[in-house]
Amino acid sequence: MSDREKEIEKKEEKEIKKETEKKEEKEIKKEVKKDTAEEKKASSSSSEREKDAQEEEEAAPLPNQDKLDKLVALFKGQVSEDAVVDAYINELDHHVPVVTVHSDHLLACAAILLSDEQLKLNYLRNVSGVDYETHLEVVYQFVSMELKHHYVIKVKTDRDQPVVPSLTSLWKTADWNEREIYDLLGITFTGHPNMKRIMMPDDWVGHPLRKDYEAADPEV
Amino acid sequence: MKGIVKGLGVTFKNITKKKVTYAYPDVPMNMPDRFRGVQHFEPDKCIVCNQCARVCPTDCITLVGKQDPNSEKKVKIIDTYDINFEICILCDLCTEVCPTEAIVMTNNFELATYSRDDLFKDLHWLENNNTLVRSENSTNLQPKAKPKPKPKATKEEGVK
Amino acid sequence: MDNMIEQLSIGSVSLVTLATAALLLIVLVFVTYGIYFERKVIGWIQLRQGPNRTGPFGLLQTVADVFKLLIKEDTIPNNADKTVFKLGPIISFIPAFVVLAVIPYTENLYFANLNVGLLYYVALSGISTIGILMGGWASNNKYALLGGMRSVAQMISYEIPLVISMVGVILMTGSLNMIQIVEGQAGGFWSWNIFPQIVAFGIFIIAAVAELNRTPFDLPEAESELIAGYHVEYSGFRFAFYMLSEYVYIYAIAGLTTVLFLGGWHAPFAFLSFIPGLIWFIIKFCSIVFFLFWIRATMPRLRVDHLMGLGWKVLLPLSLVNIFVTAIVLELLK
Amino acid sequence: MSIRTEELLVNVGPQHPSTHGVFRLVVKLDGEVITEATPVIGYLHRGTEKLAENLSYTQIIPYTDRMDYLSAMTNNYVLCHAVETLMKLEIPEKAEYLRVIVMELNRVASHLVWWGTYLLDIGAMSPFLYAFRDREKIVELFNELCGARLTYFYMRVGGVKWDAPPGWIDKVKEFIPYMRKQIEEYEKLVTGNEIFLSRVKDIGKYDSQTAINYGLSGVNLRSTGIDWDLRKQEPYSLYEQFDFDVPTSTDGDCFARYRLRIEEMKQSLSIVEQAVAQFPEEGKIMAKVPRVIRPPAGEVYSRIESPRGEIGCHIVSKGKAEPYRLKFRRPSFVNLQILPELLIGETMTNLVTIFGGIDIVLGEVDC
Repeated sequence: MSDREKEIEKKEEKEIKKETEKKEEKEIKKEVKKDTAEEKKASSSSSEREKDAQEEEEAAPLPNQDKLDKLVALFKGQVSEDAVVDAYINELDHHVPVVTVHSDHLLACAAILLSDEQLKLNYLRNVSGVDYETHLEVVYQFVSMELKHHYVIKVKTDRDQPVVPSLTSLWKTADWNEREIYDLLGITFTGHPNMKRIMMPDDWVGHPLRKDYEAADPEV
Repeated sequence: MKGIVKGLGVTFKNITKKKVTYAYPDVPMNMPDRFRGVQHFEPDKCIVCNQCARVCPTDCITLVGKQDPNSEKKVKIIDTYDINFEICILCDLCTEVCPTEAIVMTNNFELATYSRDDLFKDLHWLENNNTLVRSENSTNLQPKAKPKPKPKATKEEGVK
Repeated sequence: MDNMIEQLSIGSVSLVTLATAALLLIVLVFVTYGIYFERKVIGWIQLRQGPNRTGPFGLLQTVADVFKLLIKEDTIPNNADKTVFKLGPIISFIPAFVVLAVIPYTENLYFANLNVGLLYYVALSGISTIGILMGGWASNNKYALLGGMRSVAQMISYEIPLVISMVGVILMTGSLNMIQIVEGQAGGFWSWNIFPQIVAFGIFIIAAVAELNRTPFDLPEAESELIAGYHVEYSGFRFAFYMLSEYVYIYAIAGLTTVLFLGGWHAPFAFLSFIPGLIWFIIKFCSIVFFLFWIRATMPRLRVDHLMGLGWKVLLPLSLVNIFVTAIVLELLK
Repeated sequence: MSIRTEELLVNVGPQHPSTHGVFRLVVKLDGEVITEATPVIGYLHRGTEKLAENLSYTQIIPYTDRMDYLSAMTNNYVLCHAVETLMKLEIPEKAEYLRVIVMELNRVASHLVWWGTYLLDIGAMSPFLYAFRDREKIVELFNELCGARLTYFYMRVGGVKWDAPPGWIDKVKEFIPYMRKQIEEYEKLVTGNEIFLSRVKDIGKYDSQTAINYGLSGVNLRSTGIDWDLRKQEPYSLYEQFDFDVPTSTDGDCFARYRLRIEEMKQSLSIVEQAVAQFPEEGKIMAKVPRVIRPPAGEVYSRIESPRGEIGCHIVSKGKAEPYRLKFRRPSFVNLQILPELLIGETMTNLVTIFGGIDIVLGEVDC
């Protein structure tokens, strides 16, 4: 009995210590990877995922890379050279092309997304704001219902004076989503018709989803 | 008119159908075995590992251990164990992580009370709440039966 | 003057008073068990038991409910028009009772044998609307106001087809006297007014349900839109008055339908006439009441504009046509 | 002579029988006609997204139960699916079958609640109780499976918590024909009713362009003729294996949405039927998952089709046990935005019809 308890106690200590924990986890991860790989090989079905995984290993050009390049070229060509801040493929999320746009050019870029024949991203499925402590970011998820492809556009903004142009004029979806981000993260969307708090009371102090937010009453 | 008459037919037919209401407070409800009710706690089995308190999504469990007077080694036994049922969401995670099955689920669910203070359940209350324990755990409920924790319970099966 | 006083001897006055008290009691018992019956029927339709906790089979449920209402605190909203607020329930309650006087139960059992019985009924029942509007207005609540307005619009619109649909019956009998109307329907169910006047009967039932503010015409108190409509601010015994008058009207309308269209106390077949007339009356009466509860359990609610359209554009022309046809047919058959 | 008239400002909610929770709608009425409508939400805001930043992934799952409390299974799934995508986990087949079965049953249960409450809004009382009688059967099935009737907490990252108890699959098999019969009865009771039709036909109409622009999803989108169901468009779990239709309509009114939900119930039943028929008796219900779930650093947006539309989960992970940022795309929240536009010029009565037709759950709107 006591031995077992000791074991468990030790385990607890281990867990608290980060380094050991990491090691342990890495081991498990390796195990998992091996297992899944084996299982995959064993199973006759050659899913797309497997293909993707193989391609990654071979360092071949990522799927959707061409889409990403086209989009970046489009932005650079039609809007401005410095419209695109960053562009990459998010391998973890079904290789979705991600383009970080400069907030000054967001509206122009968004208009292209909506109107371009090759893109036709008419459906804004989600808008989320993220606080990265160094900066704030707004992530737009677009999908085209006709062409059935998915793009992600990001905008970075300053943490002290966060301002991003509003997309309400193009997609009405953005309306409440932007209000929610304003409410919880404090990003002001210029051009929004009704930039008011939506979740919290109007007289609330602070923006709760900021990482440095401290509740007025920690008990609540 | 046809639709209205059809609808009247449906409702008329239902007059004689068997009623589906429960006679609940008069006839107790029998919940299935897996039902997540109020926990039962067995102090003897507890090894004060604190896992239940840490895994709780709402932080409703508080426990304090003390040095076992009968043992010279550094063995802790439970001193106080409280669950605040004001915020407990009966999610089953505490019983899932418990390596010794000291805390297990029962089928009792009647927590309604007149005062919020009554929702703060302590060790003795939880110990006495020993009826209708989930059958996979109740085998260990026999008095003095030694707890048989699965040897690897803490390693990988944390999340079953 | 002296003559009259002589006629109103102490004995006859007390007899009338007693009879009135008895009627009131009967109506109250009906209301109590009407509500109970409604809850039971709707419960059964909805696969529930209905009230079954207070008293045997829940028989005392309504009694307990009414008692609770009577001992509740009497609240009047701060900004309400207090006089009108208090007057509302009374004004809607009194006519509901008064109209009962002219309904004959059998050839001998009635309270007033008025020559203009039908007219009396129609004239008085219209007053209740004012009570509802007063309640809705005086509550100083927006929902109550909307409910009161809807109620007035609805009641006025449906009063007209209701009355005009009765005219067919009056034409057939040639009298406004209720007893004579029933006498005119003697001799088997085929001579009841429901068959020659089937159109009028349909209009009458629809308009009556609308007059009663019951589903599918319960717009004045549509709980999913207006919470409780005109009586949203009422509680305690004032609310009980509104509630009572609503159920007393069910009693009145069911009685009226029986008298006008279903041959009153007459048996449907001659060989069944050994059963007393009162029983026949009660059977017919109860089936009407059941029908009202049944449609309540089935129907969704109408929309205000549809309701108005139905009243003015469908029921009114139809009932007018019905009068013409009845008149022509009667003239031809003469 | 002119009569002085005034617009009536009415607060519909936060406590109102037809707002289905704590939702407030400030409407300006001209008589009974709405001239302006402003929705006010946030009364049920619990800060799930903030709480999640300090919780491990397993601990967040019970919180998702409480978002869309009428279909907790899909909420469970969207979070698990997001984490599984990040970790590239392969889920055992049996677990996926169980997930599909419970998600589709939950869709039926959720639509039943909608059907009952919608008819209650419109003024019919009995359908509400009939719907709850049949929903009860599903809830009982869930209770037996995972020990709760509303907040299931059934799925875990990598699989499901419980295997089907003995006899459970047979009970589901029995349930399907029963439910089909019940749906027929529902249609008899309501769908043909002329009063009901006059209440819902041509009410709350909008076209597909508006729907897309507002980002509507689920039935609200499909009622305008757009064939967009994530189960077909971006298949997840095992949906590719099943044969089912996505009902659409081009009417775009409340009646179209009513019909589609009824049709969806039938389709869901057929999916459950197929899943139960193919259900593997043997197999694991849990993938190999490390004790502490630490997805790699990265970002993922996973989305699935909940009864109300596209529910999404955007996770920003920094490789820790807790998410750095967790955002839920709640279909009710997005769908509700169109409400003020639909209400202008409608009457108080239509307010209830239109609002109910959107089918929102306040727990999800406020999150």
